[in-house]
Amino acid sequence: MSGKQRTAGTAALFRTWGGLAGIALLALALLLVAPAALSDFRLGNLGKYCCWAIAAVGIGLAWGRGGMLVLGQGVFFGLGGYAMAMHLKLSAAGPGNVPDFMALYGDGTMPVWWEPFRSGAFTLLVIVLLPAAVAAVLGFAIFKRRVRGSYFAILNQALAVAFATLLVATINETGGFNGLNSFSTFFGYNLYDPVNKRMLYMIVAALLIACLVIVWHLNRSRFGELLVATRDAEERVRFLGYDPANIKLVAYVVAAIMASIGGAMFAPIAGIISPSDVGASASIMLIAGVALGGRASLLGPALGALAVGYGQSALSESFPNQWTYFQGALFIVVILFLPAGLASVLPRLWAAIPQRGVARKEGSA
Amino acid sequence: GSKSSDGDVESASAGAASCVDTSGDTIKLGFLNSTSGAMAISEQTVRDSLLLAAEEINADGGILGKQIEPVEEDGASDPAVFAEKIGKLLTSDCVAAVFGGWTSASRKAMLPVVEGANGLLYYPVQYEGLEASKNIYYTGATTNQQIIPAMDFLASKGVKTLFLAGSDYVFPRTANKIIKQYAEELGIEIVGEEYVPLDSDDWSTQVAKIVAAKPDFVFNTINGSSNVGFIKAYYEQGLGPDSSPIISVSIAEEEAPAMGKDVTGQFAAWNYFQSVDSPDNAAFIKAFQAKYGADRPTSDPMEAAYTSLYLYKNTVEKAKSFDVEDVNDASDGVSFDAPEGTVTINGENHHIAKTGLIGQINSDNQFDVVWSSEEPIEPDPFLESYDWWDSSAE
Amino acid sequence: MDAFTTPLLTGTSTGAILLLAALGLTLTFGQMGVINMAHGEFLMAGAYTTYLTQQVVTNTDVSILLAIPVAFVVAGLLGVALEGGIIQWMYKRPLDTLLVTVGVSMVLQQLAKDLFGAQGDPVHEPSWLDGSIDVFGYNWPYTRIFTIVLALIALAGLSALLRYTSFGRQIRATVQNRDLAETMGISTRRVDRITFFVGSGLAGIGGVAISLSSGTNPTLGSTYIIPAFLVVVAGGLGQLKGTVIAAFLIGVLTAYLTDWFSGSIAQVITFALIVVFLQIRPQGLFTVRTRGLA
Amino acid sequence: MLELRGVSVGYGRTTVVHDVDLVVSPGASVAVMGHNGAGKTTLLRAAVGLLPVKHGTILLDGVDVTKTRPNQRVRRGLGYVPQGQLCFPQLTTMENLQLVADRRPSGRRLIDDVLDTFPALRGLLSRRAGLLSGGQRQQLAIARTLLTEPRMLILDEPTEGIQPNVVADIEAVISGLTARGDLSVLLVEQHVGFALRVTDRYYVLESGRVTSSGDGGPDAVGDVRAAMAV
Amino acid sequence: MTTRGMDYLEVQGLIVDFDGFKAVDDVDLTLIEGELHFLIGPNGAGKTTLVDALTGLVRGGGLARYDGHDLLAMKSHQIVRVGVGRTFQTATVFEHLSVLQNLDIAGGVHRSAWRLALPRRGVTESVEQALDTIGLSELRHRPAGVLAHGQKQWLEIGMLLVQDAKVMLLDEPVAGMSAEEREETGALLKRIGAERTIVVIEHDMEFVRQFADKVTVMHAGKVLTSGTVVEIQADARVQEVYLGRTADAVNADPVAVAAEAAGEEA
Ligand SMILES: Nc1ncnc2c1ncn2[C@@H]1O[C@H](COP(=O)(O)OP(=O)(O)OP(=O)(O)O)[C@@H](O)[C@H]1O
Ligand SMILES: Nc1ncnc2c1ncn2[C@@H]1O[C@H](COP(=O)(O)OP(=O)(O)OP(=O)(O)O)[C@@H](O)[C@H]1O
Ligand SMILES: NC(N)=O
Ligand SMILES: [Mg+2]
Ligand SMILES: [Mg+2]
Repeated sequence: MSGKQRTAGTAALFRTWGGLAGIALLALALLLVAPAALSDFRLGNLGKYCCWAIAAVGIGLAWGRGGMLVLGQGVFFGLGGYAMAMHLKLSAAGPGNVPDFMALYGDGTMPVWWEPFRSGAFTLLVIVLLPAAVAAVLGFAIFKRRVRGSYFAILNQALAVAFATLLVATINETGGFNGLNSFSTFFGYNLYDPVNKRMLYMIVAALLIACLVIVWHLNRSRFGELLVATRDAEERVRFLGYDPANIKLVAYVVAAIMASIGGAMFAPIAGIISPSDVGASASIMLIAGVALGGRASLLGPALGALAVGYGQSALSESFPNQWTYFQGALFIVVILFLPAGLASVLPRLWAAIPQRGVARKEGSA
Repeated sequence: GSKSSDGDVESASAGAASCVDTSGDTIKLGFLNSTSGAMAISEQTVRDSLLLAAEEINADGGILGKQIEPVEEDGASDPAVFAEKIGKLLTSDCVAAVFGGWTSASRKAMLPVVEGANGLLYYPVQYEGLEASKNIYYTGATTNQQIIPAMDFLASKGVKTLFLAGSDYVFPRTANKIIKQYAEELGIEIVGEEYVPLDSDDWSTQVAKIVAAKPDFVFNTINGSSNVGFIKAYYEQGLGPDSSPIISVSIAEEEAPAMGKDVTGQFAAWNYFQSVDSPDNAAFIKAFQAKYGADRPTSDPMEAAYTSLYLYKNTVEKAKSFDVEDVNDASDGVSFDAPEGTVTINGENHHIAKTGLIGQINSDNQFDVVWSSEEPIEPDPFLESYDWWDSSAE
Repeated sequence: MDAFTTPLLTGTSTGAILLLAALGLTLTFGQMGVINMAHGEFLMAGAYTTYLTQQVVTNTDVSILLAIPVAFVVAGLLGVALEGGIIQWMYKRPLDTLLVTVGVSMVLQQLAKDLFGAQGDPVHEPSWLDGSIDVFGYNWPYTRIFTIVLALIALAGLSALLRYTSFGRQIRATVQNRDLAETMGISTRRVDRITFFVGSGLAGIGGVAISLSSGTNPTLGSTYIIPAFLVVVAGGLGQLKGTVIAAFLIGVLTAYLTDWFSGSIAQVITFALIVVFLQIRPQGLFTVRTRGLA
Repeated sequence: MLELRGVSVGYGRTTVVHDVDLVVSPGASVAVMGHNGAGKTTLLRAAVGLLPVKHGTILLDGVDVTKTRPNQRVRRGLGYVPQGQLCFPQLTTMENLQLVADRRPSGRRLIDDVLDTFPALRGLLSRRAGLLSGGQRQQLAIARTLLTEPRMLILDEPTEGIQPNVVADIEAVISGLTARGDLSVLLVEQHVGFALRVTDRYYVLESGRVTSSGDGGPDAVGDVRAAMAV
Repeated sequence: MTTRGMDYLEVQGLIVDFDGFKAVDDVDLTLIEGELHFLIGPNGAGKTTLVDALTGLVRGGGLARYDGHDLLAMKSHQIVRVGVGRTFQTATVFEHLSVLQNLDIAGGVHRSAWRLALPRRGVTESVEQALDTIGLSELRHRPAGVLAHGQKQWLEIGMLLVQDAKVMLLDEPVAGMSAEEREETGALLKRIGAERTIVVIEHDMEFVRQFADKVTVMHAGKVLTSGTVVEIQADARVQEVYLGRTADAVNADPVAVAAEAAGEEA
């Protein structure tokens, strides 16, 4: 029996520190190897995938661990992205000036709520606090009223659609369908300078690693266990003395903030944020990476998002006319055959080796 | 990172070194259109005519003796993807120029990238104007070559009341802003203005308002498949070319037969129709249909794309160089005997002079030209020569 | 006609289309719990079937009537294929069906593009749908009336199926506990297939109606899919009565909002109102309560 | 009637029931007993077809049904009352019954019959089954299975959660049916006394293996208690 | 200080009304610490519903007071936090968490919200003790979902132990257990019941006879009677609605009774 316990013990050990080791490996790859190995353009693309990966890490927490199919993360991605873009737009316009598109499409006056975004500090605050507040209000209402499962998913998706539609309809305020682009500097750094582009990449990669560490910690905390408990038997959690709504709310808010950070970095790296980056299909593509990598695993969502981002670029380069089929097939194959994502395949192969080791030890003891 | 004190973009872009390889006997050109997503409907046709033009030019000896090697990319109807892909084409594939884009959103997304990389983009679609970049050539109409001629046509028909119906995005909104100011100048009353999201089919409520307003004309700036819902509702509620005829700026030969209604008698404003009677157009149609099938119509954006590649060839050959600065220096006055007629590049704003045409749909879903601007209209993207225009008025 | 009645009338016909799009979902989603995002593409299949029928039977007076059963069968068979090929392995994880079917929807859209071309194909009304009658001084086009009648017929058929046949009970039993249903002698495989056939087939009929008002195009499905789901959600899962009311309410509401604001803002407000509504009634208009921790 | 030959069943890679041989001859009734987690439910689920067997064969009336789906086994005369008071919670009590009765020619009469057996259900016909009390649900579950007019009845702890006088009724029903000689029973039960009163053969399952078996009847109580105490 | 040993749960005039149907109808109960209190009654008598009302799962009218709290006005999780815990008639545990994790998170009521953000270090004593008490030490790393029916029921009791619930409402905790297991469970309840208020719902009269200090019989939503096991068994009304007139006969000569019943049937 003790052998079994030991196996379980090592497994637990592996789960804990293996996660951190994985994060360290990824950090090594993203922060040291990639900058050395990739061209400016490819590195920029990788940076963009990192933005999605940051959002994906949050989705892993909310969906994989918490069972909330957050199909509307584009909304939070967009809040962060547009907040940052507004700041960048105002920087490009210069002090006292109005962003170019307002003069073109509107009467050249700026809505008052744009004004504070001239401040970088205010913008950074908004990027964190606004999605947190929106998620808290929305989540509070939704979770307290016990809206969940498919209702939650569909509602989220509808929110993403409504958000994108709202953006499209408010041309003078948000640039409408075109979105916001033509930025020149990022907190004073020229965005066209390759050195600064690399710096931007390093920032986003570091943020991704930081988010992974946070989720790693949350997963192994008691909160992480409670979250899984809530996912599996929400009502039962009440009889442990917790309000499951609060537990879900925390995960939802964390996921929202991460999506927002991803969006905020997306704007300067991609050079644009527009409704099509935040709408229903963009939100679904965020989920796709998480599903591919493994929703409930630590690194799965991030790696999956990187892979989907890369796959999108690579496949559409090689098969510009057929790659939608690949995209569709990806969803079908992964969800149908690998519900726990690629993360479930690798450890299974991996686990086959150490387990034999333990068994032998047990025999000799 | 290196911090610039003034955030000057120009200085950085000027320094970007070109990686275009002109040493071989081929030259790479990027074709960037959406072959997936909602816009694939339209953009695929542009891709087709670009490939046709490349084939013809290659058969004719290429550009400066170099064979065109097209690098195709999918913009996926997503502005961010357009931004990424044009970056890839210019800095990774090192193409000499990129051809493509359709929606203004895609063009706006590509603009900073093409400027940053100091590359070239040839954009083939009519658009809302108010833009000029030294790195972009606009071979579709700007507003004074399509919207304003359409208004002139309406004025010539004695139209007194006009209803505006458009998709809810930048082009229709800006177009209508111009229309409203010019209408005031012309003494035409705007009796309604309605927008519907790009992907919406449901126009019934808005059309009811048209029925109520009984306008002399409807100015249609709806884009894409939303037109079908509009046209169906329009006819269902008893409207027709006899009561409140429509003038459209994005219904062309491809779209007209797809409406499911007999749209004979309705109007459209373009710079090219398949029905344009000229040897150059006959040759274009013949080549196009030989390559893609006799049932395939030609249309304005396709023609503008086809023309853009030839204009590029002519400019490069005049400059005797693929270098962006050389091309820009040589571009003024470069012309091409396009299917729509002879077009000439304006070196100042990088648009081209185009003839404004109004066509009326006949029973074959072709357009009979009923009005023409007589001569090519010089492009004026910022409407500087129109004193009724006040960009800051709402 | 005045500003008050017009939206009421146009909203009703919009509601009828929403109802047709949502009816099938009350079966596959409401009853079976499958979140079929490819349902929109089944609508599209119905629309293209109408187009193809008109190509074969050129007399539009006949072909449109012919198209209804044909579209039902075509979309139904697509549904059966989807169920047999994919969904049947996923009944234990209903939320995942959403993602799988997103993939299916992408493939079907691209397939439609490749088969029919990116440009939409036209569908022509029969001459007997040409024209309109006068209701409260408002021209009520025959096509709209046709749509409403079609929706009501489909509704009647479906509720008869659910209410007056034991099949309705079998569907519900199968969803609530597959193993138990199986041990009651119910062939759950057969029930699944038939349910999916009927649910998807209804989308085909919806496609016929949609093709009359907006033609065909490969992205047609994505326009309707989310509103259709919202109708079912707002109506109360699996509650036919609720779905009907929700469809017409949403249709009319959107029409008024469109009248007062703009199409885009109307869409935003409608979605927002549904979210708020679900705060008040989290299980939709009509609810079924169970006890304990279920 | 029902025969399990060398049946092993499990979940994923773990095997829970090992190499079990068990025969229920026509008209006979058999009890399976064992501790919590011994694998009784697992064995029954395999017999019904809800779990695939890893090895072995299952014969129903001499026909190999190892690979057939549960509903086909039910049509061949198998009836199963699962453990845990299972019902279709959103259907009313009546609908739960009709679900099965609908497909029988004399459905109406059958429903009347089982309602006579479980009179407590009469007052609950229009209540949703999900709202019933645990014992009410269990009665419904048994009633519903009886409607399939099984010739081979499999019951998993049928008295769990049922009030004493109804337990006596159930006992009477089972005994009555087996006494007619046209019904075989396979019963899993913790109440040894009850089990041995209604069956004529018993098996004891320990950790998924049959450790002893013998003839039923009240006299066997001691033997079974002893076998299970190991 | 004085309350220790005198803790009790007071229920007065409790009513649960489902659209006019009174599942619990004017019930008075006083549950005292240290007494193993059994709740019996026919299926559908309202026993589970009573517990549901006391734990915030359904809305009840009347009064239910424990340690100065009005339970009927509180939410489920708040009720747990004042020390009232329960198990479910169909065992519900967290299937994807291990036995250990199930027990550990059950101890959460006594942790501050901040400690939630920290990982679990080692196994707390109360969890270790509970594992031992419920005999699942060896299965501690098993996902709870794969436990057998009875094991889950023990796990639920273990969770209440870790929660250190002062009032335990157990809904048929020994259903489906074998005779020895019942006995073990009964002994366990006796042991932990010394300093707790425990209410057990049960149909197994043998078990009731063995362990009950006090029995309350419910029928049709009302309290039929209350007393010791002997008193209850002698009560004609209880025999009528619950035990059955033949209850004793069954125990005396089951075969004969069964045969008789079979005869009636045929
Ligand atoms: N879905 C499952 N996955 C993995 N293991 C399972 C599963 N269900 C049951 N088991 C395991 O199989 C064993 C036998 O379980 P089973 O339910 O058959 O026992 P049982 O004899 O019916 O017990 P009880 O008397 O409590 O009902 C137990 O150890 C249990 O942990
Ligand atoms: N939400 C509800 N709506 C309507 N009736 C209900 C509801 N919940 C319970 N009931 C009814 O209330 C009665 C009491 O049920 P309860 O579960 O309390 O009985 P019980 O005494 O626990 O029975 P058992 O011993 O069978 O578990 C039953 O008749 C049940 O059908
Ligand atoms: N440029 C346009 N038509 O969007
Ligand atoms: Mg069992
Ligand atoms: Mg109960």
